[in-house]
Amino acid sequence: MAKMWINMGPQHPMTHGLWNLRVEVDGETITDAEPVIGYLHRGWEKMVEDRHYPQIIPMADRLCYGSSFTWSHVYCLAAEDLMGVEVPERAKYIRVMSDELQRIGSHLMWLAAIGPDLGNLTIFLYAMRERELFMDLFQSLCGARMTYNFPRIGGVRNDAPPNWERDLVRTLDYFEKRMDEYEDLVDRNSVFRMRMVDLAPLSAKDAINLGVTGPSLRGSGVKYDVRHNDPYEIYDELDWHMCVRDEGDVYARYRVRMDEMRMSVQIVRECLKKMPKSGPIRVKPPRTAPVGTGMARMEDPRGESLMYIIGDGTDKPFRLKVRSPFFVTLSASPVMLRSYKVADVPSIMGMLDVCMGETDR
Amino acid sequence: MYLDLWQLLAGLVHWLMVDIIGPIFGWLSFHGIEGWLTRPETLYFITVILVVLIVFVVGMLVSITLIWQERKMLGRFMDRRGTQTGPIGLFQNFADALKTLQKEIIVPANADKLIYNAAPVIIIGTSLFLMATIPYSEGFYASDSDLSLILTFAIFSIVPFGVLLGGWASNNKYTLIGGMRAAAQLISYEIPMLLSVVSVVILAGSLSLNDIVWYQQAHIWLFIPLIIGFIVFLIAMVAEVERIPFDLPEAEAELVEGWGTEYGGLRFGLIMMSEYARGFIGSALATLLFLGGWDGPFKGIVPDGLWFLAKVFIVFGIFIWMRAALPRVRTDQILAIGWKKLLPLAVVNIFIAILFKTAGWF
Amino acid sequence: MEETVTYTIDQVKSKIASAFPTEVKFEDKVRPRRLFMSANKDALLKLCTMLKDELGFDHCSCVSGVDRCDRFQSVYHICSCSSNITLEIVVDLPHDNPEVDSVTPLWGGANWHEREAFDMFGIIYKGHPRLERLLLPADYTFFPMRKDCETGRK
Amino acid sequence: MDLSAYPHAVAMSAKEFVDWSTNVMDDIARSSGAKRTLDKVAGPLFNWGMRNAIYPLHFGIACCALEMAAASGPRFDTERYGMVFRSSPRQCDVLLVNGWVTNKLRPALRRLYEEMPDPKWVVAMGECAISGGPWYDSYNVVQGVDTFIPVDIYIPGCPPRPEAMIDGFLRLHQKIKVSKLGGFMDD
Repeated sequence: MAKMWINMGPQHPMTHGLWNLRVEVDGETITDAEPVIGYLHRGWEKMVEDRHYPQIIPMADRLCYGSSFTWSHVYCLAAEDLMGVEVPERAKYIRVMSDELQRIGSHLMWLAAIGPDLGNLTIFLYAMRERELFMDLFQSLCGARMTYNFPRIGGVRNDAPPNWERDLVRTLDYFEKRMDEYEDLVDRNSVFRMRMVDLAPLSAKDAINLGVTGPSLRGSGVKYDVRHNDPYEIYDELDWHMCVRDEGDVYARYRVRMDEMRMSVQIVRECLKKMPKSGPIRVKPPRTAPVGTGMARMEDPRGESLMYIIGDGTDKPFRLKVRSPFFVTLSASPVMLRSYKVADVPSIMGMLDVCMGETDR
Repeated sequence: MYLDLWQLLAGLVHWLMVDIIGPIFGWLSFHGIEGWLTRPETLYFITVILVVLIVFVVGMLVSITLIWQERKMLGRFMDRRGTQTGPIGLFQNFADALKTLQKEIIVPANADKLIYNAAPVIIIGTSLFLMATIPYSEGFYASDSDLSLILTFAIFSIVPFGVLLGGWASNNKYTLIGGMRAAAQLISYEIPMLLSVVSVVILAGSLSLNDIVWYQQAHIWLFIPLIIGFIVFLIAMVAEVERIPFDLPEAEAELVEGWGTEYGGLRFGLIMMSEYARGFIGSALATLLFLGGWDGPFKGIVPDGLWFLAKVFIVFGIFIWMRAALPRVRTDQILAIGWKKLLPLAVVNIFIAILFKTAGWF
Repeated sequence: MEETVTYTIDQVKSKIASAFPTEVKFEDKVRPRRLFMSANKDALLKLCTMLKDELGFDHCSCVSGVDRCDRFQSVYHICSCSSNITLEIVVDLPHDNPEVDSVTPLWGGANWHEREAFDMFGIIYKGHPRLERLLLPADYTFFPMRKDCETGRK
Repeated sequence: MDLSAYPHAVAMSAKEFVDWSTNVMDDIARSSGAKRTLDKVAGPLFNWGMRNAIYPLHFGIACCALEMAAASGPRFDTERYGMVFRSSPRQCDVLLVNGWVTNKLRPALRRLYEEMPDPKWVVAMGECAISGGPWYDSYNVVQGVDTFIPVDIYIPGCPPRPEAMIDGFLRLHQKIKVSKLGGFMDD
């Protein structure tokens, strides 16, 4: 067959969102690739210039619906940096715990998505089953399944409901057992390993130069985690370690995410132990922001997220720039895709954890 | 205990024609018609039509039940309930069929219309044709040729041709790649499959499916001596009927719906149907060749056909289990498995069969 | 990985100040692990080359465009994985001719950020491998993030 | 001789003959009441089949796509209602618009709708698809999917829960039932 360009998307089972991957194939081998994005672009950054500071929190939730908490969190961090607000201790713990729960939920969504990518629907359903448990936890904490509107500038909206911690511990216990089940299903399955090992390796140098962050970067052996390198909230007081693999291939990225889920469980357990039992959960932020800039970085489930706010003394931000991790990771995807097979496209792209809402903004 | 379909229907037709309808025409003084109706050729013709009809209906019912089995079993493997339409979800397939009947028929504007329309006919026709060669029990079959095994596999391997034609004629890049994959995969898995069947033929000494089952009834179920061949046959059969982990031609993740992307409505429904019909034929062949066909304990009480169907459902259950547990392999890997693993194993299996035959153990 | 040299904020600051005495101005805002500065647009590429090659700033986190009404700004957030420092470099660009050197040859991660800034503000990054519309349809004629671009239902 | 009474006596092309015979058969079926009877008997059956085998398009746009995925998960399991997500629009009945539609997406979505065979339905899931939702002042978001394709069912919520989505589909069942689709008296 001659070379031809194939449009994978906007409607394609591989996309997990809405984008278009143009691949040039020679028979079954990919010779070039070009992601086309912007199908979800709604002008988020322009719209928030017309919103008051607290009104942006629910908008930030809808940046990435897979991990909405982390996005409203990073927005609150940036706004607090701009306004100079100090968050109470208990609120920090609640935020970190929610962050980690959201990370598990998001990674479960990713795990669910790679199942059909690799051709197995069972993982999808197993991961969705456990994701519901974490959604239930969020539901009792925030009242919503996906878009929480929970953090506030200067704290969180409400305290944990009674018995929430008990439910949390139960869920985590149950979930750890289920993690073993996933590893039985995937890691000990030679066909899965056949599809993932030695696929699309990315060297540490390339990965960091291309701006790849998060689990995909740590899968390439770079020890870089914003929670560790630039700790926010209370991460420097907690006892945890980064999950790094050296291989750099798809399997390493998979392993890093699976390890991160276990690590998140450990962090949540530790938070539960160290959390002050009572105390204020919110301070009142000023209505208007001072003239100046605020910036916050944090470790989103997909990588490093960054928000950069410019305040002009009014109650609306002058400019709010979002650095979305998958946006940059996606720009690196042609490097990973070249010289592999068409059948590898879903596994390589799915392993990067696609979220288009934050990418297109 | 078995039902001799041919004898039963021949008797029925004879009674109906010679004793009831014929005399009625005779009483009406249409003696020509009576004479024509009671001729043995007419009786045989009607019998053949009835037999084919019954075998076809039974085959389709079994295929539909396989779809239901897949949906329910897959649901259970995946920790959910599966379809619920009708009692325990049995009517879901009928709903699907009735729906596809009502859908608009779309032929893509740039498709090669003749071939686009002909490809499903080839696929569905050959899949249904296969039902004629499968014996359900000693007397329940549509045809019992001496060469039924060869006939079966010959028809079985026409489908990739139709898939390739359909994929090409749809004028879509996904279907083209899917069709190419189908051709490459099915051709390369034909060889290990046929080689593993050759070992059965060597031991049984016949090319008739009925004879092979009789041989197994008399001696031993062939999967015991030829376990390697059985495994090779099962794996190759999974590839032949395009099921996960070898469903590359319709790999949903990268090629939207594979070679059938452009087929909608009734054609889509019939293609789905024919896939499960092929699944049924595949499991039936595994049953007949290796698992003793309709052989089973309690021969006096349980009808033969039930043993056969039970084994078919068990073999298909293995296919479903594979689907629930395994992901899809890649194009290069599937060819590597076929040529580098299955082919040598199949050859080894033939040597084992020859060894057994010359040693005279079976 | 090869041996990693770590720098403190003061070391980074003094090195930059000695190499670029006039082009780079530091701001007096103090945050842990952060360094704020503004640079002349002509010195940007040299500054970035030095940052990458000598000081080990290997990760370009973000490139943002800002419309300050009278001028454009291109804001770079550059991190060092080994020293754990985040730099914020603000580059002022004239409103009528917003052109600046691209840092994509240095950090591949800046590629789409610069394309997005071009898409939204019309800032031209010289030396960018492919400066085209990224998020918006290719036939749009306006730059929506500019402050003078009225959009939406007000 | 009035040939119109004996149309078969006139030389006809094959197509004309087929048309003519179809019309004659249709007239006979209609005047004898056979068609009405068939409608009474088979219509509900076909309608039942249509209702219980709705295949939505596997097309995730935004937030609601995750709830769509959750609805097909073990807890909600839309396959109980015969809903199977298919990836090819040729094999689908329902276009589930689960998110905001941007100007860049609009032609693609319109084309997906055109590619689906009749009878087809459109379900707008979530505020964004219904009216633009939180992006009401965006320069790039189409304010409601019903501005360019006909929508049958609206499922409000931001995002709607999976129960709400299933409820929407059950309402679609009702809509199909009331529409008497599947009968032969379609004219």
